[in-house]
Amino acid sequence: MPAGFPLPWALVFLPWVGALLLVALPRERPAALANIAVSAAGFVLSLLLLWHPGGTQGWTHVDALNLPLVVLSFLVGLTTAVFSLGAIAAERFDLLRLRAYHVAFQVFMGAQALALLADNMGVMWVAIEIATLASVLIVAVHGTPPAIEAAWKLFILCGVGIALALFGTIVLYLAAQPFVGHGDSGLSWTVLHGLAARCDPGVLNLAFVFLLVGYGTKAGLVPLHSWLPDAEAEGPIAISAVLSGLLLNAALHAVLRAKAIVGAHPDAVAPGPFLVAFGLASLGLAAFALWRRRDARRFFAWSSIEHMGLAALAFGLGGATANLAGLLHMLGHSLAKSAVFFGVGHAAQLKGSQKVADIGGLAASHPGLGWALALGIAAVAGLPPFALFASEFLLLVEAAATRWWLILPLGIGLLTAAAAKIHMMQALCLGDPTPDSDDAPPAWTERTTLGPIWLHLGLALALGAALPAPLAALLDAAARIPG
Amino acid sequence: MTFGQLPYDVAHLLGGGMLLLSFMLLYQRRVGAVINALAMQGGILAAAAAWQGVVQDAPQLFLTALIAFAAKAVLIPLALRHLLRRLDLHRTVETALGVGPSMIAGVALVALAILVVLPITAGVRAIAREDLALALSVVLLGMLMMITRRNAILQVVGLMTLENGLILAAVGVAGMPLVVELSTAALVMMLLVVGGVFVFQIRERFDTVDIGFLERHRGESP
Amino acid sequence: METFGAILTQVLHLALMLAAAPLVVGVTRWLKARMMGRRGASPLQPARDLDKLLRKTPVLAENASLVSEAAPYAGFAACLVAIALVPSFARGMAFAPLSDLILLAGLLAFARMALALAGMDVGTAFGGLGAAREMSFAVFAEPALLLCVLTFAILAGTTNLDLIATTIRDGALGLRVSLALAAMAMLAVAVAENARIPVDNPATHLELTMVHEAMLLESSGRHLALWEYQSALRLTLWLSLLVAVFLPFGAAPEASGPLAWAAGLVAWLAKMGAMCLGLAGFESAIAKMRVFRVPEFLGAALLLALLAAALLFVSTGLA
Amino acid sequence: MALAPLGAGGYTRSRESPPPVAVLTALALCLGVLVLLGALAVPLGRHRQAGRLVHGGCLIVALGFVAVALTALLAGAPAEPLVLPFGPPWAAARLGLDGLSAWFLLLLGVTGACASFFALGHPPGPARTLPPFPLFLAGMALTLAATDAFVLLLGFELMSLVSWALVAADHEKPENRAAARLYLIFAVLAGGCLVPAFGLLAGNAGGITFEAMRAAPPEGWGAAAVLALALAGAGAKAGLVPFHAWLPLAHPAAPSHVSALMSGAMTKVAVYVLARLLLDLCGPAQPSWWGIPLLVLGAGSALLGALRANLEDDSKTLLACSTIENIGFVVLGLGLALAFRGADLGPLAALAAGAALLHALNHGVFKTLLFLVAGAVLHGAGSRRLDRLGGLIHAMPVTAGCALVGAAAAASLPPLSGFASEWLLLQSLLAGWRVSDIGFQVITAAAAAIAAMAAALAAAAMLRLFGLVFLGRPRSPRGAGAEEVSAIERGALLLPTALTLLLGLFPGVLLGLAAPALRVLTGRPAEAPARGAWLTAGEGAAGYAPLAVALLLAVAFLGVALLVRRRSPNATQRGPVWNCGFIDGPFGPFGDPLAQPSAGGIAQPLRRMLGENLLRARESVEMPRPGETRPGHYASSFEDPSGPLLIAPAAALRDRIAAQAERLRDLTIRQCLSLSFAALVGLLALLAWLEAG
Repeated sequence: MPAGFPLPWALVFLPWVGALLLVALPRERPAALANIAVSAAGFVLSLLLLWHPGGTQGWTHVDALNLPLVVLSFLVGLTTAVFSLGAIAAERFDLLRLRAYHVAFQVFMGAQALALLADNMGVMWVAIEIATLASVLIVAVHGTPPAIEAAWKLFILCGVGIALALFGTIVLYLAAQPFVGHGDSGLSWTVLHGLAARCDPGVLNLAFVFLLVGYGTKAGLVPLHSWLPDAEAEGPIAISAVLSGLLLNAALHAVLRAKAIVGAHPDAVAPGPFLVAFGLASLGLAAFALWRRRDARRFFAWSSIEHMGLAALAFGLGGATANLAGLLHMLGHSLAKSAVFFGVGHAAQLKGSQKVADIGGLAASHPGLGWALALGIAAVAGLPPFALFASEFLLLVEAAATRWWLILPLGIGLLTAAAAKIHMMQALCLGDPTPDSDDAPPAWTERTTLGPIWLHLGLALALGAALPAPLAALLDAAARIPG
Repeated sequence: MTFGQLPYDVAHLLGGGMLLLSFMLLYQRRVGAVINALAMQGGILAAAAAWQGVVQDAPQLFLTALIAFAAKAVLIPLALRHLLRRLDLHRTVETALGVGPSMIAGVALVALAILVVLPITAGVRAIAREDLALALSVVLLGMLMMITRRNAILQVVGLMTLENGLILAAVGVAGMPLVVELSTAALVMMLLVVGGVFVFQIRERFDTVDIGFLERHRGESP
Repeated sequence: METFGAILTQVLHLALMLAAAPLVVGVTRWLKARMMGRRGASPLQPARDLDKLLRKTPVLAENASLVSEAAPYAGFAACLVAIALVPSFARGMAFAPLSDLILLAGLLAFARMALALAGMDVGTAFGGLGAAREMSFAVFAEPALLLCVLTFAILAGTTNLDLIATTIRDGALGLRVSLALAAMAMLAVAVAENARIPVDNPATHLELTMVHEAMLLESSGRHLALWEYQSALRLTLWLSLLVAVFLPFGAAPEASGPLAWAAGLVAWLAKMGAMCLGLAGFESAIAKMRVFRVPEFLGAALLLALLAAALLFVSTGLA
Repeated sequence: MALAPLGAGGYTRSRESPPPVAVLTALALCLGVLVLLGALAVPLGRHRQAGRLVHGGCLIVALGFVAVALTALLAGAPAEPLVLPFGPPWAAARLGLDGLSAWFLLLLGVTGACASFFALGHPPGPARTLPPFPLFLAGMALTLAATDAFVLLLGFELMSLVSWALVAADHEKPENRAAARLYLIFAVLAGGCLVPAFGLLAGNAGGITFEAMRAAPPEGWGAAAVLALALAGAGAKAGLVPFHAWLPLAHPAAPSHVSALMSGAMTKVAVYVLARLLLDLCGPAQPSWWGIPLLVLGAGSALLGALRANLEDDSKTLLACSTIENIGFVVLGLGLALAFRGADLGPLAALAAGAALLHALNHGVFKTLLFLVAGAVLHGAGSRRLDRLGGLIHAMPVTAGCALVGAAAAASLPPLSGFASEWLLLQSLLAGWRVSDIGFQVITAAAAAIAAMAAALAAAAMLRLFGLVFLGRPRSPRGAGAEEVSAIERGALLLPTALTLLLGLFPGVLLGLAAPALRVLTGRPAEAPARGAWLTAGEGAAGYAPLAVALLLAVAFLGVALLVRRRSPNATQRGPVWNCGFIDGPFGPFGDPLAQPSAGGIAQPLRRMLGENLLRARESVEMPRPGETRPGHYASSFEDPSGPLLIAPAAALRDRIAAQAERLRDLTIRQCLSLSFAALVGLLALLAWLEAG
């Protein structure tokens, strides 16, 4: 790789070029395979980032914080592409929808990469907007009333949120304006981070509030979460994984960048407590809302809200330990949750319904899928040996060690949520199987489902229990960035 | 530049005008009049952008001004009128919160905006501080409009106002990079919202995407 | 010499107990008969019965298992070991270090379990009923007993029966309310453990009211003899336990000579006679109570014992 | 909390470990083998020989555990932990052993060996039960080998998760599903309480390693919070009242050899965590009132468990309830040890701690034996219900003999193992008055009474179990056709039987072995309460020599038998049962089963005397009128108080809150926007306020 090679931009544009290519492909299977190929190329390219020197390069910036997130995004993108090879077989898209689906998917991947890699807050904002528009398109692709309502909700709520985020970005520049000359550097995160200590605290506070509310909406933090369950439950089967696994991470990452800037100023209002409050609200609401779910995919969408809340809470606690917990939680949640969405999606296609009542006894009727799904749900519920156990352990220990009064709400929330997930796991996997639907997907789709699931679970296990030293050092470095 | 200088006074004047128009938007009882007010606000925004272009001699701001004028003062209002005629929507404003109360709420929001901006020290030049207060008020009023009005059109208008506030803030800050790009990107979203209203033929409210047969869904109504 | 004396006293004690057991039962019966105005059988009658039973051929039910045959011996052995530990006329017998009150309770529980197993072996209704009731009574008797032991442990600093008896005889403690309460509780436990009136009626012939006898309905010949003998042993054990703890006067001290032993023996016989008299009087004075009132009876004993211990906590101000 | 002290040297993943002690390497090897077995069992689960491979491997590894534990106990525990080449992202995982963990590892090894051995001869269950079994052993061993909070909880929760898979093994039965769900939820509750407990300790210590925590013991409210959390957490896994609701449901649901492991070893692992937290990590300086909660909960568990054991009709449920009772005894011992240590009565603390350790081991062994017996009976006679069994002593003599030994030990009869530890426990309870505090004295007196009552209840329960299952006549055709189990299973039953006898005869030796563990628990080099073959108490004033007692009993038995047979030589005759002349109708091969005492009938006295007050027991008899021909009906039932008092209210509260949460969900887009707007305005107002103030 030549020294000056703009690897980040390559990561952004590869999927977009791929999108153009996918427009041209009319037929289903070739398109799906091409989709896989593009995603695979993107993944390989993203692996090169591990050897990237890092640092700012034009509008982009690579550091320990966004690097694992980017690699994870492309990994999940690849597995999702593989899964959707089997999934779209049952979706029965017409040509137009098929193209829309693939194009939007790749556009989304590119925007996701840009949102994570952007150094310029303005560019990051544009990227997240593009990602939002793409996700709106994907969610709406079915064209059924529920899908359209979900997409519309996503569009309006996130649109307003993003507008607020833009205002925050502008105010952020306003804070830095006295110290930076004209030119793009005024919106560069690295520059702002460096300048923050000299900026005016009032402006920084204002900027943080708007960025928090704006990007927090995309991160699905209560009470800004309303769009999330419908969007993740009504979109195409394969997309839920991406929405909950990647989009949320990008948004939370943006919030973290903002927190890093504001936190760098001694006199500014401490950003931590805001995040803790949002995190507790998300955990509390989601933990109890989980008990009323009759729709499997909505259930896990709500659990995404809960996990985002936990991550936000961890980052709110601040300090390297808690940040590590938060980061670990983000990564582990992406892996485990997308694995579960693969499993649940496939089960929903097998049973022809995503109501919990219609899915049951998977362990008896489809042992492979059933036990894999059970394991995945256990991972999402924070049971060992997966990454979420490690992160929740670290979070709880840190909370008890530094802010003992958090133990009670945190413990109750975690316990309630975990109990709900255990209920769901047994409802879906154990007991007497429900009948499959007549137009169940062909048998080979089970392979395209189980492969990704096991891959994700294996990685989640490695992340939680056996992380190679260099990666651990990387996470360590990342944990020190948000402050 | 400080108080009592022409560039500042003009900019301030324009900002104030936009705020005033936001209040007018809240005050109107007929949809048609609301759309007119929106068009005027768009015009003023364009003017403000242009003026800032002159002051900061930043040519790209003229581009922003041009786009703003074309889209917000001309295109979108026309589109909304057309929508109004074609879908023969209610011509009267339906409020979730009465006009009077919403005016009061608006005043409170402006007060809040000033309170928030007040502690900003003179380290930032006064112009920015004032403009920030104005822009923030416009943004908040726009959002207030979105949640206190029931007609889809009016909610779109609220969103537009919100976005106007954003652009006002953006152009107000001297030397803001990527102004054009950002404002355009924001505009694209607005256009898409309007487009969405067209496509889904949202007659009454955002929250009844009225494709005739759509029941209140929200997932798991048993 | 001393060890020899210890061993000798132990052997004598064992022989004495084996000989005395049938007599104690006989005497009690005779006294009861007298008090009720009957002539009553000779005190030796139980011994004669045992001998006769031994000579009879035992009959077992077809489906009786090894339990029915082994249990009598096991129960008897347990009672024998237990009674070997309770000092009678002399202190410091060979097994004195072993004579721990908790172990004593354990051995009695062992014998009780053997009896209950034998009762359930054939699977008859009465056997099961008797076994269930016997075990249920123990549930209330054992805590009361343990609390009495607690009282002694606080006073004497040990649960070793020999040491307790010595401490109390040396009168280092004087007369104590708590000892009196403990005595009451222990008497109640003794009554229950030996299936005497008012808990159970050893002379009943109505199966439905049986507890102890109900478990013996199926045994005959030498098995029955062993059961009868061991219940006699248990009665003797309890009486001499009460004597040893609460009326320890006159017993021969450790490492003393035959004369002291003789004196101790006389004293012991006198005290046992008194106990039999008391028992007979008690039994002929009151009537058997309903089975499900027994817990109240023993619960009262439990409370008395607890009270005794609590009084000690307060009085001796163990700080 | 500073990051660096987290784990071994924080992020500097110190790979340069000291030359690892052979013992720990062996332990790590055993763990590796178990994980490997678990992984292997997945692909070849359906293979015929898979069961042999997995269980054989587990047997060998369990024996390895025994060897490791004995080495650590005799040759002294390794000083340096073994640093593994992997671990959580913030530190490398470490394995270590000290006296306490070695003692419980010994227990785990023994029970694991017995259970695996039995499973070897048992007909193979469904394939899905194979992979979790080795992992279950591994999880427990990992918990014991942990030297920091993370590894401990990792093992702890792993143990729970895989054993959930075993409880849910035949999930076709709804009651099993419910049991599994409750089981896993309580496991999560345990974790959710233990993590903050460790967190509070770590807050003082600035690290999650045990040595750091030991160095900075908690004080005041923090310490009290740790006590409460530890009791709730470890208690929920050990089945301590009031967190016991899951235990009588979950233990019977699993395959018998797994139930044996769960009752024999897993609950003890929870007890180990409790002891580790309260007696070791919280430091020796805690006040003596710390013992009181443990005393109360322990006594409550002992009483409730023993009483329930007398009312259950299912053999395995009965055994599970008796497990609750014995856990209560162990916790009683630990509580007394805490109290005595707080009042620095060193020897008494050693006595109580010794009682706890010894009883943990003894119960582990004889409960394993009894569960295996239940499994053998289920295999041989086809049922677990007491009312379907009976008279098995004729068909299954070996099983019956082993069961008799186990039952006698569980009934704490001398000279068996149960009595030895019971003796120590009662002795330490009787010494409770030495703590000069009237409240504590009264509580110990009450606890002593309850302990004695529980022991008697246990005896009644064990008589009921053995009498109904093995004595009397068969109660069902299947039971009548019962036959003895395979040779391997018999061997697997004889192994723990022999151990029960040995442990009963040589408790002094064992206590000598447990000296390192006692040192950990009492915080000072403590002399074990034993002299040679004697158990001693009260400065040696009281003693118990099981060997001598056993000899006396044997001599007396033989002597009596000899003499009596000389006096009455005639051989026994067989005749029809007398039964006071009652003759039941000709009812198949084995008279009328209804003419025998039933499970409910045997339970009746205790149900009326205690059950009606403590367990809300009800019984109803409906007699046909004179002249009616229909049979009479007798029904009895009881309700564990933890259901209506603890679980039901929690569920109700949860549902009420969930119902409220729903109102936020069902919003129109405009209302959702209002939410966001409210959040924004609220934050801005907060900001203004903060900046103003």
